[in-house]
Amino acid sequence: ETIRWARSSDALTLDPHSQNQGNTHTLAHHIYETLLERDNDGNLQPRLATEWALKEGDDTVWVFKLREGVKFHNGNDFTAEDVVYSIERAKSEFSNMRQLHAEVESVTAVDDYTVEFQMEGPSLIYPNNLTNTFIMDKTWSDENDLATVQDFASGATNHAVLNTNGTGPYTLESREVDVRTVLALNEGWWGETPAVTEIHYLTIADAQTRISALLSGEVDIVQDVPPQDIQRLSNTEGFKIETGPENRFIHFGYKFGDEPLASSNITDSNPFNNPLVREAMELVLDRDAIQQVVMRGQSIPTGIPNPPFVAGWTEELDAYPAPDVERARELMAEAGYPDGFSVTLDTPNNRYINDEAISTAYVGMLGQIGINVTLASRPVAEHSPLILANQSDFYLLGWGVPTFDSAYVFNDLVHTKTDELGTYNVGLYSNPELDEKIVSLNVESDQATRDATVAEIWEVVKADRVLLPVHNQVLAYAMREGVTLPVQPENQPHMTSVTFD
Amino acid sequence: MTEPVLSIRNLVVEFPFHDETFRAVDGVSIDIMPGEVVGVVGESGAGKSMTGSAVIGLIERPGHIASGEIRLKGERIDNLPEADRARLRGKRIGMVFQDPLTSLNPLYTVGQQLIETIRTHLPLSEAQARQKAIDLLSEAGIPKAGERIDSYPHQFSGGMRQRVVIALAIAAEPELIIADEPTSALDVSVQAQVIKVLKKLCSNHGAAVMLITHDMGVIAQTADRLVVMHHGTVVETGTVGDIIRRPREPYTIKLIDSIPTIKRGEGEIIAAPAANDEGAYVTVNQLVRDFEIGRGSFTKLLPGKVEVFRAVNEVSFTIPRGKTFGLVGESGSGKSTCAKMIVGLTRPTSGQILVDGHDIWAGGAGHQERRKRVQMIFQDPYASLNPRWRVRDIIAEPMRTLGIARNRTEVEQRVAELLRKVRLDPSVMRKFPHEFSGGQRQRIAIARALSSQPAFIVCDEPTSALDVSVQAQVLDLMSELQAEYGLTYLLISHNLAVVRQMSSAVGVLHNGVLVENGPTDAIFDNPQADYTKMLLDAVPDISKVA
Amino acid sequence: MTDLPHSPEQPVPAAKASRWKTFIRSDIVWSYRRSPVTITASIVALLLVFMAIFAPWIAPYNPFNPATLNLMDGFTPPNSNSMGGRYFVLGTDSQGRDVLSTIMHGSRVSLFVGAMATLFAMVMGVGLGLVAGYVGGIWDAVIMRVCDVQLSFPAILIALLIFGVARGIIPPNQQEGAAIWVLIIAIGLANWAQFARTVRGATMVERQKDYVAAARILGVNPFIILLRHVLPNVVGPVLVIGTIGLALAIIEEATLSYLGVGVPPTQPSLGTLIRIGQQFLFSGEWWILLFPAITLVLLALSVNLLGDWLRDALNPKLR
Amino acid sequence: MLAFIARRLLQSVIVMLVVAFIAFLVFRYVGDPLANLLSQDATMADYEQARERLGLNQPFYIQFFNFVINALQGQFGVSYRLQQPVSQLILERLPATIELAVASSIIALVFGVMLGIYTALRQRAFSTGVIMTLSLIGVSLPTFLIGIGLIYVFAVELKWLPSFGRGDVVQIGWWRTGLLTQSGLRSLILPAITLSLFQLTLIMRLVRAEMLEVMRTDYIRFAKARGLSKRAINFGHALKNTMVPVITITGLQLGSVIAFAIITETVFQWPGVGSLFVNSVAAVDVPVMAAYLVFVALVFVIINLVVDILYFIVDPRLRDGARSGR
Ligand SMILES: Nc1ncnc2c1ncn2[C@@H]1O[C@H](COP(=O)(O)OP(=O)(O)OP(=O)(O)O)[C@@H](O)[C@H]1O
Ligand SMILES: Nc1ncnc2c1ncn2[C@@H]1O[C@H](COP(=O)(O)OP(=O)(O)OP(=O)(O)O)[C@@H](O)[C@H]1O
Ligand SMILES: [Mg+2]
Ligand SMILES: [Mg+2]
Ligand code: NI
Repeated sequence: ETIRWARSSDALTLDPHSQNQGNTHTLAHHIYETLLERDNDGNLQPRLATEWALKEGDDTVWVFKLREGVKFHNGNDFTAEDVVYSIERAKSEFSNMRQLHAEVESVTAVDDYTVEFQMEGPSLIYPNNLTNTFIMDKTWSDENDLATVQDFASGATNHAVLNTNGTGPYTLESREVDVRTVLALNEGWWGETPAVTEIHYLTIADAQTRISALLSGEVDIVQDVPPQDIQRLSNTEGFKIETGPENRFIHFGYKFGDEPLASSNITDSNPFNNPLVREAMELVLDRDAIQQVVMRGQSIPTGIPNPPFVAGWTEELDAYPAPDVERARELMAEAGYPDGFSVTLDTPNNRYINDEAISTAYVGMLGQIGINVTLASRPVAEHSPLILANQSDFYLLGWGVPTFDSAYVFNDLVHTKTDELGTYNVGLYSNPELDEKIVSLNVESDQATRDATVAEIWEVVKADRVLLPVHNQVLAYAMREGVTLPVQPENQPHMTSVTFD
Repeated sequence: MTEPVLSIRNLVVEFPFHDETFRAVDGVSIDIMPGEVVGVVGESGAGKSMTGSAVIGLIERPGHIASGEIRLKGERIDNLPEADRARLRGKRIGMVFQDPLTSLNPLYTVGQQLIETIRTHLPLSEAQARQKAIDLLSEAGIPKAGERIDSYPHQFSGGMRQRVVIALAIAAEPELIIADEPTSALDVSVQAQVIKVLKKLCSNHGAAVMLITHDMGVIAQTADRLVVMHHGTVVETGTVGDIIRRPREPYTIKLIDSIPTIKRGEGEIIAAPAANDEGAYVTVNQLVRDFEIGRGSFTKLLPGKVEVFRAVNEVSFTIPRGKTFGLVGESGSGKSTCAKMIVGLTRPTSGQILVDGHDIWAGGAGHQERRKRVQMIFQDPYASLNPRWRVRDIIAEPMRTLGIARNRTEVEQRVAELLRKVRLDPSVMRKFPHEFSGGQRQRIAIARALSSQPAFIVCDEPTSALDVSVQAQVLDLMSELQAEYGLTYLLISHNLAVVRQMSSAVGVLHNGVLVENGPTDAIFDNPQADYTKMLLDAVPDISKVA
Repeated sequence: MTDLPHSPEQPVPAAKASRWKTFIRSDIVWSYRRSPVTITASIVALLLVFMAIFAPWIAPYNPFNPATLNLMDGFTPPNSNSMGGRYFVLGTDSQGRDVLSTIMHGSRVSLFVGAMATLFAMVMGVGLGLVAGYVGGIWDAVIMRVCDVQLSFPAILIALLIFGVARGIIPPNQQEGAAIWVLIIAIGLANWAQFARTVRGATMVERQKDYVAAARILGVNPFIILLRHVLPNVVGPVLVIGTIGLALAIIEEATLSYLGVGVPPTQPSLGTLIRIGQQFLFSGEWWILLFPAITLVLLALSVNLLGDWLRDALNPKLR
Repeated sequence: MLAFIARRLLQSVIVMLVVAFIAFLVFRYVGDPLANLLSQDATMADYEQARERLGLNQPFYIQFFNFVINALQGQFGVSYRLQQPVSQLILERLPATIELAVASSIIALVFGVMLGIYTALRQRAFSTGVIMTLSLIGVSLPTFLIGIGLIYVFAVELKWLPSFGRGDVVQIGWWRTGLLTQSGLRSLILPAITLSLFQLTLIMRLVRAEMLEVMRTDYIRFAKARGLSKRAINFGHALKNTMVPVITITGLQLGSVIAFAIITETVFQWPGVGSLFVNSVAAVDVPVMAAYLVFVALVFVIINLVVDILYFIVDPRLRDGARSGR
């Protein structure tokens, strides 16, 4: 059956290694395949690889057994050399997937269906990084001169941007960028024949138009459903909603250090640097109210900047204090800011679900303890450079954890900002002790020790309130009655999982 | 007794205003016999045009005929439904409006407009209509009508256009033609031709004509009978000769009296020479002015050949102190351009203007001198007064700008004094220009000109926007002031009678060239240049009737 | 009475006491009193303006003071009590703000932005139009070409771009304070050309008039001539474009808000309210969109109607 | 005439350069394209490197120079967001926008002129008042609200018309048209109406004002005095004379219809250059934005040229005017 599937923006490119971006991967997953994939509960599952393990006696080598009898859309056989070629391509200069394979020293084909990855050191969590690295056909790629990944800056595009040759369940029929992509069933796919035999993948940027299209029966499945429409849609005859947690949390961050804030009326000290202030700020953050009103129930409030899917998450960490404005006021007074202070909160307005509304709500809450917040709301294209340049005193940010491992969070958000690490440590939090532990995670070879270190780091992060988490996002897909598409925690649904009643 | 073509009885036209009604025509009765030309005269606003509009049924909203009746060949037409009235227009009543420039639709050729009109009224084929159109045009005096018929109105001169308008009005051979100021937008020379055409056409077609004008000269030449209107009523009717020779009503007397004549008469006022005559006060030397044409301002930046039109060509003359120099010539001959150069509004291309020995375009001191000594009075008194300013500020501006008087009370005193000079009550200084009549406005303009205590005033058509009666007053005032202050005037006018009355010397401009220049009497009585002769011949003269 | 001819306008006695009477009897007032639509429009406009100006004093709540907001009041339907027990005539929005109060404060922001932007456009357009019309030549050519360029881009696009530039120039922590001014300048810059064109045309007509020549003969400074002589005579059409421009500016502000570059969401304008409200079109909370939208339409409509009337009233030919 | 066109073309080049410059200047400030280009886990070093590759760290004038040189060759680079040559993207999207713009211009023109004439001729009728007031409501509502409202009523509630997109398209050469299929035509209705509403109001009011003005001229009075029929006067004489200003404004408006389409296209997900632009703004896709602005300027320039030529056709005075200058 044909499925008409709409979401807010299109895949950026069809070159599978050019962009490390959710929408792009989602489409690619239907055409290309990866060695491993993640099921709807976030667990790793075999795909083109059937087995994977550390090499006996050498914990710096990962061995992958490949699926046999798989063919590319053009009829070529899938073998180990394709994997070697693809991983090397993903590691090459213009690839955006490079970072994920930084620790791979070399990839070798042991035989036609076995591949060995030589890592730079012990790398326990490396298989997590393979879920979005797609395997291309070496022969086809060479024929079409695809050795270099598409480099947007050079002004040249390559054959792979609009043409595909994967092993996936669907083949590309036609593509009108930003408008419509049509995929047809790959009859020779190795997996179980899916119910969906044709996909019309549509881009509808405007949320209201997207919902209208569903309501008027012009599409079957809509991704990126605004929370406020969920209730209504699920109550509307003929439509239903599938919801599920996403592997992404939303948090506020603030500036650490003694330097006075640029946007504050307090010019001799940095109030955020005072733990009491941070505590007070957490005490006025009414996560449940935000969940109920702003998110319409479509979020999972959390006390830790780490989604439940990720290793290292615990229930205690996830707990958060009940709001207590009185106590917060006392803390403010204790901290020396009985009258509060003023500051600017930078928020994106087109990146996360209700991002601006969450910020607006928190501005109101902070007002109750005298923190007078000016809200600066910007499109993400402006918000992003601002926080990357550490120019924000106080900001909202969301963070997905594609590797499902805590280290991913630590590396970018907690580690002291350097060229390689702490890229999004906008508050410039710096704790050398933690830094050491974070770095050790990447080379630790013993799982138990590693888990213990992760737990230790989380203790400190929570105690220091390095970040002020609000909630984990909840994904919602809307569809017409008679179709079911389960939620995928990385928001990369597979049409192969669609069932019809 | 034959039946009159048009018979108007007790016509009343009203304009309802917010809370009162205004009677533009108040009980007018006129009869016009077949083949007769009846002139309707009267001051501006007397209700002449309104009477004409009422006859043809085109009174503009909210005006309407309040009472009275209009009969065409005995048949009552004023109460016909609009559709029936529309059928009369063009077919039985033709109309000629004052302005030929605006009466023709600029987007259609003359032929199209003629053929359209002809075919609306007469059952002719396209080709027949075209032939008739050509005939009409030649009859109206358009040479080579067959060739010109496909021209657009803008390709015709003003006089030709007016003839086209007349041709259009008579296209369907109407029984009655209403001509509302058919010549007042035209030059004297053209005016004479148009009148001739109109008259000829009437006699050929036997139509009755109602000729509306304020120009007694035109009436004298054309009309059989005369109707004098004033304030919406008819004050006097009779044959032209009768009324001109023996006007009975005071208003008519005044009207006739105030017509200047180019013949030297008893009432001639030549300004008394000023105390001492030191020769030339103003010297204009080889004045030239070129205009670039055919290029937009943007493309001026580009190199390329510039087409030049020479509007003023080596004009030279002098004016002695305290005298008036008259400059005459047809429209477009360069009179105003000369004036503008003399007062410093337009820079001459070459040549020199000396006022009291200072070259006014030399910059520096000359410039300063000019600002003090030279002033100008403009044609349209309303346009020359800033409508948003009070009279006091208007008159005071030169004093303030030139630093003659600065303090408030002093300024006010002077303004009051000037207003008294021009015979206005000083209390009017708080009013705005629109609260005055045309004559009063021109007095204010004169007061403003005097305010900078000039010695030399350039008057560009100072009275042509005014009624004959007012014209006389303004001219009187100018003469008195000249006598009082020893002013020197440059008087520009196309009205030869005015020039004759006012100036001691005259220059005749033709196509930018000064074709003749000398004492007034010499030129008027004994013109040398052909152009001057033609100009003088063309002037209609009421004394011919008398 | 025969000594002087009578101009169409009968001289009016200059008695001071009658000035009010003169005004009342003037054409403008007369045409106003004759037009029920205009009377209604002006009453509506006045009410809205009054509401906007006095919003801080008459609005039931202060939606701009975050400290008084309770998120739990959110989504209260009109004419009912919230979960927190407070009563809201027109309901509350997603942040628990009273819709009536946000509308009042929002109109205040919208009117302020609209009025200031129009003023800005007016000053700039009139200034440049005067110069272009009076000086002519190369200045005229340049200014008019700039006008063409600007008219070729829709106001929204221009405002969008200017907004972007301002964002880049102003340091981030001052941006919010400046946002409203940036918006004003952006909309103003997007609309000046209309004024410039009109004024240029009118100036070219006025420039030819003899009263300007009279001033030039005196050697009055051209700047003074422009300011004191020409300007007062070209303001008529400017006022008309101004009223219509005001309505346009208000709508432009709304559209910019829709595109996400409007005023800060904590101090929403009518446009921002509509942008926020339209998210709830399908979710049943119609009042969040409807009331601000009605207000915007009423405001724009009444101002437009007034502008229309003014245009006709000032144009004697159309009477 | 030729000289005239040459002159206009020269002006146009200047206009285009200015636009390109402004466009370019503006882009330095609309945000950082890298925010969308690089993945979440890119390092600061990656950012530096990407900046260098994009040439974003070069001095402004060099960037502009390169831009102009490339633009002259029709090269606008590759879209950051969609990774395709911009010229190709724009060409692909152009037919959609043009069809939408033309359809709505036709609606605006036909109804605008008709209603304008009607309201001018029935100056005092009650229906005129209603039309005039209704037309004001048209401009008092922001376009996006009208669009959403139409979708809600006609697509969601009544299910008469599609809510988004272009429907089925047919490829004719490089032109992809929606005008030849039923679904394509049905899809066109709502966006075209939305887009035309503003222009319609404007044209209607303009025609009305011009008509009223023209109806008072002497030549109309004289035409009446000549006894011409009402129809000949209203449609032959009056309407033709209103055409010059109407053409000017309509021409300008046609340009802005294309540009205004950005909002309509966004609301209706119309796959034209407007929605391409809006999506590009959000993603700071500088090459697309620059190309779009230059494109709009080009459209404007062409329209202006056509308008000027139309003048010549409509108004005989101008035909000679160019020669005599007076
Ligand atoms: N449309 C109008 N509305 C109001 N009053 C008008 C209108 N047209 C003319 N009038 C008035 O009607 C009166 C008669 O006007 P009419 O045009 O008949 O004068 P006229 O004798 O033709 O004068 P002129 O010699 O200046 O043409 C004048 O007082 C004039 O002000
Ligand atoms: N600014 C200008 N640019 C181009 N040509 C001009 C300009 N001013 C005047 N002319 C031309 O110069 C010639 C002389 O004009 P001028 O105004 O001096 O005539 P005039 O004798 O005053 O005529 P009238 O009696 O109609 O006022 C005319 O052909 C006119 O078209
Ligand atoms: Mg008259
Ligand atoms: Mg002149
Ligand atoms: Ni009198």
